[in-house]
Amino acid sequence: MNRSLKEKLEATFSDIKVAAPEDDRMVITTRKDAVLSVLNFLKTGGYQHLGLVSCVDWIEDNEFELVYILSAYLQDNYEYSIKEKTNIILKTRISRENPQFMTIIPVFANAEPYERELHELFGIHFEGHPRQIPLLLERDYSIPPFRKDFDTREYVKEVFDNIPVVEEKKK
Amino acid sequence: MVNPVLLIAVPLGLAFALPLFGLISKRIVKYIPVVAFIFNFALALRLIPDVLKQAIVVEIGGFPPPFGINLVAGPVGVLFSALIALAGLLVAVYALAYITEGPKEKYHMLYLLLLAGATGVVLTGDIFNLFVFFEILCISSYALVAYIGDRAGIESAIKYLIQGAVGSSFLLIGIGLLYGLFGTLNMADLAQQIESASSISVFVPMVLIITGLGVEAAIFPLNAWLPDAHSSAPSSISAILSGIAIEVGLYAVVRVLFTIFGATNMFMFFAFLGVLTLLIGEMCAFAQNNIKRMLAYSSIGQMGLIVFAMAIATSYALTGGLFQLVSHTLGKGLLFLTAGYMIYRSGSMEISAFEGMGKRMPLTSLAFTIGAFSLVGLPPFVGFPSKFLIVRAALAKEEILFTVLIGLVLLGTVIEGAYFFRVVQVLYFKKANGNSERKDAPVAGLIPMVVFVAFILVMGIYPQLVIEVLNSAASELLHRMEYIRSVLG
Amino acid sequence: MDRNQIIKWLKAPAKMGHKYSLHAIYFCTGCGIIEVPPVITARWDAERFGVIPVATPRQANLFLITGYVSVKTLKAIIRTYEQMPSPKFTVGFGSCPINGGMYWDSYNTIKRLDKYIPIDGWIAGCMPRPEAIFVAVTHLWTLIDKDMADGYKRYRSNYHLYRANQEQLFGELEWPPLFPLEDQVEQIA
Amino acid sequence: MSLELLLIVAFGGALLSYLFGKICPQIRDPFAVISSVALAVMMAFLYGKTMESPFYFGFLGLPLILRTNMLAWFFAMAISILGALSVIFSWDYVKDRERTDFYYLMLLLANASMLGIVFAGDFVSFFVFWEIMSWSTFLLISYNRGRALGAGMKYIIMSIVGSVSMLIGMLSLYAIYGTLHIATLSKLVPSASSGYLLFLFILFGIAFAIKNALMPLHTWLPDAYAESPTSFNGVLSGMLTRMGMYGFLLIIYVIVGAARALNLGPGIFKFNYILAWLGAITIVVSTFIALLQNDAKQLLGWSAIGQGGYMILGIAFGTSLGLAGGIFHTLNHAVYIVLLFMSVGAVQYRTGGQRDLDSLGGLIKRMPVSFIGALLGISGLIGIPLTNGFVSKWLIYKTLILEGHPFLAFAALIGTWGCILYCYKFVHHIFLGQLPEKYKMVARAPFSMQLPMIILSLVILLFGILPGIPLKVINTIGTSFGFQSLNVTTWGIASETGTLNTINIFAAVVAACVIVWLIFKAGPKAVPVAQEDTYAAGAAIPKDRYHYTVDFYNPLYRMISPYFKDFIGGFCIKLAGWTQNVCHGIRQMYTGYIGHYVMYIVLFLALLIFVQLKWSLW
Amino acid sequence: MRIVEVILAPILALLIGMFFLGLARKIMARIHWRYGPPITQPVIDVIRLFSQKSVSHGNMFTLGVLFSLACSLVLILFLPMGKICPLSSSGGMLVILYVMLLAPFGIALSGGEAANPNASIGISRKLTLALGYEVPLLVILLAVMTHYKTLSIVNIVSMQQNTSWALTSLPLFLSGIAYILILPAILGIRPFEITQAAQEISSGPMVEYGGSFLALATIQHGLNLFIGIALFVNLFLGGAGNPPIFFLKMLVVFVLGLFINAALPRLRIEQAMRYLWRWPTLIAFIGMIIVLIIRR
Repeated sequence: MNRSLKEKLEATFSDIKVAAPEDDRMVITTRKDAVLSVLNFLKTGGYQHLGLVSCVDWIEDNEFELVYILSAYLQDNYEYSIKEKTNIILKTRISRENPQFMTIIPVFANAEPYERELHELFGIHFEGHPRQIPLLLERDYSIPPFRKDFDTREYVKEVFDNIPVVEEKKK
Repeated sequence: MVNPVLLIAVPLGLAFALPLFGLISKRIVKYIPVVAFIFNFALALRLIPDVLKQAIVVEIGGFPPPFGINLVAGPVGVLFSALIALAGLLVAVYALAYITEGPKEKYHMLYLLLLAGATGVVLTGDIFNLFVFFEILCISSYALVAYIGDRAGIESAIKYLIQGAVGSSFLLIGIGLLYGLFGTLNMADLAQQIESASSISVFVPMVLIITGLGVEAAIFPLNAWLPDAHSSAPSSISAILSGIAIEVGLYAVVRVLFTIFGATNMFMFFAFLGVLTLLIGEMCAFAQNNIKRMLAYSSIGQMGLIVFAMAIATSYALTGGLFQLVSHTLGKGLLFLTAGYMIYRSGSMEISAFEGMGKRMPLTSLAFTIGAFSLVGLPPFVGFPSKFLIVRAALAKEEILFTVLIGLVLLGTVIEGAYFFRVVQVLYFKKANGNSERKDAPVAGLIPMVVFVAFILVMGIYPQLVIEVLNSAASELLHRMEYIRSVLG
Repeated sequence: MDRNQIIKWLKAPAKMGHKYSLHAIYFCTGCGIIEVPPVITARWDAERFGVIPVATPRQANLFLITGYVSVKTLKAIIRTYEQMPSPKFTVGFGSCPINGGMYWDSYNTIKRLDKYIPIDGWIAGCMPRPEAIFVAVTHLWTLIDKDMADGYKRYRSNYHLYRANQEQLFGELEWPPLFPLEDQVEQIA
Repeated sequence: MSLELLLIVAFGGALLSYLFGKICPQIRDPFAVISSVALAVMMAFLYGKTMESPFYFGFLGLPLILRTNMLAWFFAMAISILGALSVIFSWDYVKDRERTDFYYLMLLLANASMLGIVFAGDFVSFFVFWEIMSWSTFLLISYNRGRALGAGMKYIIMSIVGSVSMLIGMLSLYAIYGTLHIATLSKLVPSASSGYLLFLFILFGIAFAIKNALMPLHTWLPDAYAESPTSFNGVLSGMLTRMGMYGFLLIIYVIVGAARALNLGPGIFKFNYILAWLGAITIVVSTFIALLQNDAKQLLGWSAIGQGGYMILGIAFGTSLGLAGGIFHTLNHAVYIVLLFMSVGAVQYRTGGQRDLDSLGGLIKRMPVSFIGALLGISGLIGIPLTNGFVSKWLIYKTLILEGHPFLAFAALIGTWGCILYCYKFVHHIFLGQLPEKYKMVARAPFSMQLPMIILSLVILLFGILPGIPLKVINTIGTSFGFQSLNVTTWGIASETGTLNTINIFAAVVAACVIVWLIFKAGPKAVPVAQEDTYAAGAAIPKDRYHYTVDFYNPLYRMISPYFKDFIGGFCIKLAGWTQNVCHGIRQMYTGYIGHYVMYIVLFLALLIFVQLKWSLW
Repeated sequence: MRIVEVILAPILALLIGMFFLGLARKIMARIHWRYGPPITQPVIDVIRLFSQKSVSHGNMFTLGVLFSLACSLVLILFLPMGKICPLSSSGGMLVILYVMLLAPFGIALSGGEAANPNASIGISRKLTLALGYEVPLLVILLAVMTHYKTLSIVNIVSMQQNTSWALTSLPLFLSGIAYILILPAILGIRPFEITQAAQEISSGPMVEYGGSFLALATIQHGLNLFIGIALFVNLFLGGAGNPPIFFLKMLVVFVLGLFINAALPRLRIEQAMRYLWRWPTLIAFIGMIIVLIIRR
């Protein structure tokens, strides 16, 4: 496991927990406002590639958990890169009532569609995001569909089943 | 039969009488040159018909020709004096409204002296007398160039003075050598005895005289004073300098070459020199963006063309050369007069400052355009028949060399067309920034322009009007023997 | 297959023409499109029956809606259907267009396709095999023969209903209605 | 109906319209139109007359003579008709622009001077009218300020070079033969030595090649066509550029006589070979450069250069068929290039001066008449069988093939195919495809613009289907040059080596169209649909971004653009820059320091004396 | 007799064209190791298309298709088919050359009106390809015309009757080879199918052609096949005394050509242009030079 990166992280950042559930994955949990600095640190440390930005809806703790998955492109010529691949999973918690978070486009430009999707499906607003417009869905939803409290069956009954079948007029 | 001497005497007399008139009342002073040249022009026109038949020889002080000073009023002389009178008159009328500040009597006196000297050079039959009148002409033009008291004016006047002085000294030395050799100063007598002397002893005075006169006639290496002098003189004076002074210098060179020395073998050299002057003049004009310097260089170019025409030395060529000289006087005079008011209106001599002048001063711009088109040699204007005659003469020689030379000459015309059309485009096709309301030149300025344009158009469309005077003038220059016989009898 | 009977050709050329020259538009709507390439290539060769894929709706008269239809794809399907020249037939592939299939409770897929565009034939199965497609084609022949494949006529006569359903689903539509809506009400097919 | 009266009406009309413009502007336009139409009608009465009369004696002992024969009448007729149509066209085009009096004066002056050139009986009046035409065109090209000044300057310098070389040629004729009267010259000149004839052809050739935009001397044309006002373009491109052709005809066929003129010079470098190969190169190179342009008028300019090559090919071989082809092509080209410029003008008038091909589109829906004009114009330009372009090209190809010059014929045919590509690009970018948002409410072209277009379109079809009408006139021109006449029938030319029969083609095409229309009518009626309802794989049409125009023939561009840049244009600009530097260099000689000036004088003196002493040259 | 010929020739050409289209699809299927549609499938398609109510984008859209089909019909009147040659004496090869360009030009105009970039890209490819194959084609035709010193195609055919076929005669052998190399490009089949590439630009200019327009376009494509091959047979294979032998020769040429080209993938337009302007043009120029040498 990347011993040196773990110590380095704990040394530089105060409120940070670094765990390694499996040999090729390292889970880092930080506070909301430390995310950008950690991402910058990791990026300069060789983890150039932002794999995915996703979100977990902890409805009981009334929180969203944003998950950033990073991996290293170039194996050999970086300080913390090791022979076997390590994916980093950075987690942070934000409140569920008014889901606000700052965008990470200045650090990883390719986060733009991911954040747009999160905005559409979870209703998280990212300040500084250039285009928070609908990406996948056609209709607008009262509760963003991916949230746990969104009842799909109810929605289907209310939207699709109300549309009448086109009866053929009997000649 | 009125005596040609009056042509010189009247302006000379009035020039010296001018301060007296000045005492009586300041205002009438500026009308005196106008009166003088009306008289001169009328007299010259009167003389032309009977001069065509037989040249009038006038003895001054009763001494017969080889001894006393005499005037020879042949077709050439009368033609030139008519031209001088016409240009002088028009520029004098122009000066009524143009010359407002500065010592006006001095201006008018020097103006009269200058033109009297010019007429004298043209009419005299005696080389020393030629030198005297030549000096009058030069000195009064030095003074007039410095008329505007600014730094550029004085500096270029001094340059002109130094070069003129060098030239005149060579001229004097040449005349002295000739006098030492032949003991006579009369042109006809000199022409008679010239064959008897050895070639080198005649060659040195000839070269000295030609260089001396050449300085004034703006031939290539000698004309370095011209651009500064013409551009810093007041426009009316630069019109006279370009229109009359250079032509008279050129007349003197031609007279000396053709009648006195009859140096036919020098013509090839002068042909090359003419083409060289033309090309250099046109190229320098192309590289200018100050309007008056451009016109000055273009005068050098035109002089080169006339020298080339004279150097072909056939009757067509000389007629063409003289016609080109007349058309240059008219064209260049008109251009300088119009440029004067345009500079006055736009405040600077840069061509870029003339943008949209076609809207602000329509008549003046139209006159400028006609003058430009005439100098380039476009058909309905006087430049076309003169260039037509020169090209015909060059090609009539049927030598490869002359075809090549006329090719170069016409290359010069292309460059000339380029820079004149560039100015016409600036006048008409550029938007006028700043005040663009219509305010044309004053009436006194417009009259000479209209008369020039009239002459250009009339002579352009109907050249027969002037052609027989030119033919007889050409034949007088060509046939030395008649000249000698007519003077010495 | 009565393709070679000349009398039939002379009696009803249009019907016979439609039967034996079904140009299917090559428009992949859902997961079913993976079945179409084997159908048109060497092993099952749909060209034997005159069925070839064509690039644009203008040139087609058969529209295969293969697999589930998401809300966004429905817009493209409606526009393509309306761009096809008038005697046109649609065949729904698999169970999803019939009643939503395994996405019966998904918020983003259409449950019954024939609420929005008329369907002439259905092929059941969660991705029917190529033989099923040929069964559908032959079934379509019989429908054409009996003039029952009149999806385009139904669309023409009940256009205001279809249009209403579409607007109910999408809100305001970008393209103008295909047929003028006002004289629809008393229009008999 | 003497010629002097004609010229007085022409020049008088110009000056009077200028004065009327000053006094009361509203009667200037009708007056201009009436005077030019009257001129055209008077010209028609001159058919068949050949007369000659001196009209002015005052010029340096040389009588200025006006004469007319079939060739002069043919060109004069074309000039006056196209001039009248252009004046009608510019009625609306120039209505609300500034300085319209100046515009009308120069337009009518250009027309009048062209008539003067054609009727000139001797070289002095030919040269005088040629110069007036040059500087009136110069003033008109630089009419709309800005970039037009550069174009005007380029034009005037090249035309001065041309007229200067013509002046030398003309005066060498005068020096040797003592007269400039064309009729007597045509008797004397053929007997001249071939060296002198070559010298003459070079000089006159330069002047006429510049005006006719043959390849190495063509650089002025694209900018002049692009920058001059479009209504003047009709006159400029129609007949003004073809004065070069008239000049070539005059020199080769009238003055020197075809037999003597065309096989001048040794073996392969015969004059007609050089002329033909220049024409062929002009066609190919300018056609491919026209492909690369995306400014409508530049494109038409380059195509005009190309078509000039066809005319030269026609007259280069001195056979009666080739001559007929060359002259007929001159007329045809004039007709359809004027039509094309008028359609561009109409589009510019309605879209506020837009001539960039990439930002137009779909105007067929708003301006159908201009589209029909453009369509017939390009079909004439390509030479589609039922148009006049086809007949003249057929004649030219027939001469080339039967004279045994397959490579020249190949170059000409390639020119036609390149012409199809850029003609289609021209029509597609302006009229077909998606109509942009901002031109949705564009109105039709005004009637004064549509009338000339309709007339010219009918002329294209008429001469295409019944070529006999113009060919009969051209045949008389051919016989006047001493060729045996072709048996011209109303529908084409019948000869054993291949007859052209346009009536059969016309009948066949009409029959085929009727049959196909009937088949089409059998099927159900097609439903008209808006431009938004087109295939976009089910997606909505993006506004204003669904019209493919930029880099239209991209693969072709990549293959030909390195070879078909305008090298000669680049060379001319370098030459201008070089002369500028040389001039500045020479001006440095006048250093402004008096010591140098005096040194010059003394050096001059010393040099003279030294040379005399050393070699005693003088 | 001429009237019969004028009516008979287009009908024959139409039938042969349709037969060629059906044959092409059948052979292509057989090469793909599948049964393929019946030979009469194109006729069925045409009947079906005529019964569909299509869409028109404006007058030029309609007229363009009609004009191009009419020009193809007119062109057939100029081509001798065995003894039948209705309009032999009104213009000869040059008219054929020029009318040959009318069909693509008509389709281009109507495609342009369809306001669809796919159509415009298709047309720009079609015209570039036309320029591509015209370069060698023109050299070949000029070589034939200069060799036989005549403009009319009927003379060329009759000259070949008494002497040997042009293909086998020494000077024109290379020109014949060059013609064969560019034949697929003229016909617009397999390797040069760039203009109607269904996958890339959804069948190019025909993207908006509905019912009867598509029918006319298919007929025009059939006629195009007929014209391309008939020209080759007339110029190089001596163009037979009576029609049946003429059609036999055409069949042989078509089938052989089809076998070669069915195996080739579709070329990109740059590759097609580079190919067309390199080998066939070289061979054609050499052929021309040989003709000139022999002619001197």
